[in-house]
Amino acid sequence: MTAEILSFETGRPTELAEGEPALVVDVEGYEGPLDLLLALARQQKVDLHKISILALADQYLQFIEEARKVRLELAADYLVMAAWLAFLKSRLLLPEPAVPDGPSAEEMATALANRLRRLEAIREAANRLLNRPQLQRDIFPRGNPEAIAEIRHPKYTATLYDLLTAYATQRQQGVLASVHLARRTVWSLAEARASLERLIGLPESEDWGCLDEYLVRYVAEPSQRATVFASSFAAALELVREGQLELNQKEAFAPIFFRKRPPQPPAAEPVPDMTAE
Amino acid sequence: MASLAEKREAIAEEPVADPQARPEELRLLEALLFASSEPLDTATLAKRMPEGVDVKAALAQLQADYAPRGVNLVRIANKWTFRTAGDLAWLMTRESTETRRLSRAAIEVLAIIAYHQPVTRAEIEEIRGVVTSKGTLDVLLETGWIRPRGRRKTPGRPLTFGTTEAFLSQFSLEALGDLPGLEELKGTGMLDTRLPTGFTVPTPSDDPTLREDEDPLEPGDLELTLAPAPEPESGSGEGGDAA
Amino acid sequence: MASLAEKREAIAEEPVADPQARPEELRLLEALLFASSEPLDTATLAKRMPEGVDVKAALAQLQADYAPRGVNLVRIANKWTFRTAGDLAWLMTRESTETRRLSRAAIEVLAIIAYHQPVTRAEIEEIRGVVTSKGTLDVLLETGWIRPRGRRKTPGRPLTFGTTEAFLSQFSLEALGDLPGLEELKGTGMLDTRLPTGFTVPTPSDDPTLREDEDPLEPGDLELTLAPAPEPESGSGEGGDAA
Repeated sequence: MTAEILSFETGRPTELAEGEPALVVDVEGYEGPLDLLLALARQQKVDLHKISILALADQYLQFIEEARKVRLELAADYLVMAAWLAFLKSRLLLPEPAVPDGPSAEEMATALANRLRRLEAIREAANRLLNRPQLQRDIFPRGNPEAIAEIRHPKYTATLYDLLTAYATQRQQGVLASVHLARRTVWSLAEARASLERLIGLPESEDWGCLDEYLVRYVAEPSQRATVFASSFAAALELVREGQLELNQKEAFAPIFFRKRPPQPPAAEPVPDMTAE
Repeated sequence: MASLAEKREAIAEEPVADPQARPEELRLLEALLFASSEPLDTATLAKRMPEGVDVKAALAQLQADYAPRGVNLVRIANKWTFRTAGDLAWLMTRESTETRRLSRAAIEVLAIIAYHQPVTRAEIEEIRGVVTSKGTLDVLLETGWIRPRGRRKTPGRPLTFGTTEAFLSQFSLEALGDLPGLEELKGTGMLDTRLPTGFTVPTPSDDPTLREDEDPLEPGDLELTLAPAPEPESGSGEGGDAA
Repeated sequence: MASLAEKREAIAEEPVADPQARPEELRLLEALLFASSEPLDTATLAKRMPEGVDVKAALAQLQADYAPRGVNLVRIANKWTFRTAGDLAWLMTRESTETRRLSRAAIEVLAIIAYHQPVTRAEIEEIRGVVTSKGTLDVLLETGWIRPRGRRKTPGRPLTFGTTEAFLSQFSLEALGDLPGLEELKGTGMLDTRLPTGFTVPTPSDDPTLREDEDPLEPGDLELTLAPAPEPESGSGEGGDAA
């Protein structure tokens, strides 16, 4: 029974693809034919129940006609509605055929009136909804809520296996540790001095040598690097003070070079003697 | 400078004068509700109350207590929260941050979703007689007031839309049944989107339980409805509805 | 179901019935203070009030009104704001448990305490060959699996530690004697079979009776071992424990 009406409904315009030039879609701000029809119906200032669909159709067709004089292009849906209304109008004016052919003109008119009433009703409802006190506009929540602090209670877990392996490993380590002597991790000043003195006793130490390169030989493992270098440097300074050694560094953090101090005329004591054991 | 702690003490002394005046559970309830930024449901509140407290009765008492005040206890979607009294809106407007101005199209679509939910886009368009632009739905989804809730079991399996708790909260509705004019619309058959009156009286429902004619959302549906990122709501967007 | 709107109306009527009960300026003040995101000073409040309202008097009245409530009106640095009553600070916390694994060090110490109890910290360190951090013992005390049980009769009178019943239940042991001994540990492969002959594993006992070389705990020992107290209560020094 509503087939025709529905076919009109499903014939709604589709959305424009992007970039496609739009037809004239703005018919004095009306959002679609139904919107325009509703506005026209309101102008009749009567209840939508009692509205004359015939008069409404006339007004719509007239409006569209005038709009087309100004703008040749008019959105298709307005024209579809105009055609449909013209058809409805003719059906309403003609006597009913003896054999009903689809919905009667009366039924079609009622269906249209119902649609208009429904749109009107939802608009009214929307208005009332908007007039309700709105959050952040009329009524407000607590502006400065207080945070609820979370206290976490740790619940520890451990298994018997963890416990026993930890104990066994620990005790065995203890036994092993007592077997091995702890490795001395500090290079004493005396050790450093002794090794430097050994070095300057060698004939090639007459030439400049790089202290860092020499010391690396004594660094058994990387962790000892600091102590070997610190002690050796201190010992080297001591030897310089005693006049046995010369140090040379180009700039801060540059490699330090050393050599046996060459024999010097003013020097009272012969250097090589000092190095002798 | 007087410390806060000192002030607290000064205040704390006063209740001693009349301890009967304020049952402890009311103090606890108001403290919890005042502090929270979100509405709290009865179960959550009950969990924080001492044993044996009738939370519902206490809430009713508290609601009555605060009724004449500038701050009222209100219920939204079965959750309780304090809100400033509605009649003080004129005073509070300056507090208001820029309220989102929805286009007329968006407001209409929102109303249709609210009153006809669960509703598909095609059904919305049937009522309005206009194609709904993607932008309009995107703007509404962005407000958090509507959500896609399922897919209608019809060819094409279109998404069905419904309102959220945030919608109730926004419009100070305790439940969907409080929608203005709902009874009237129901009575006149205006909620029936299908023209021949069906055998069921359509009633909007935001019950997340799917209707018989709804399928659950599929993975990815939520991303789909929200993508592509909504463009800023500009005037030109609304014109597109008539296109 | 009574709608919110109806309730609002009912609310709006009430002050009329008894206008003395709730002077409008108090309603305005509480709404403003409630909704504001920060404390407000008297001048700001006065600007929002109708002409001729004595804001200071109204604030004093409001402060008195809320004094017995779960939410108090407090002044902080000359600005006013609502805050949860100080005595309800506990309500503003949520407790949760989180499962944590004991650190390797803690398990080692625990195992040594279990097998060698009663044992002092120095003795634990001797066995482990490492200094035991205070934190490790604190964590173990927090688990409730160990306890200080006495003081060793040696210079310095160090605390002796032992395991508790909670320890037994945690590790599903009926009695401490069920902890495996040397042969059993070897049997499971946890201990190397080639260990020197002098190597022993003690027969553990958690008999609470003090040994000959133990003195009882002194008053205050229990607090001492647990101090410094973990600070769950952020209460502003209400405890006064330090006194």
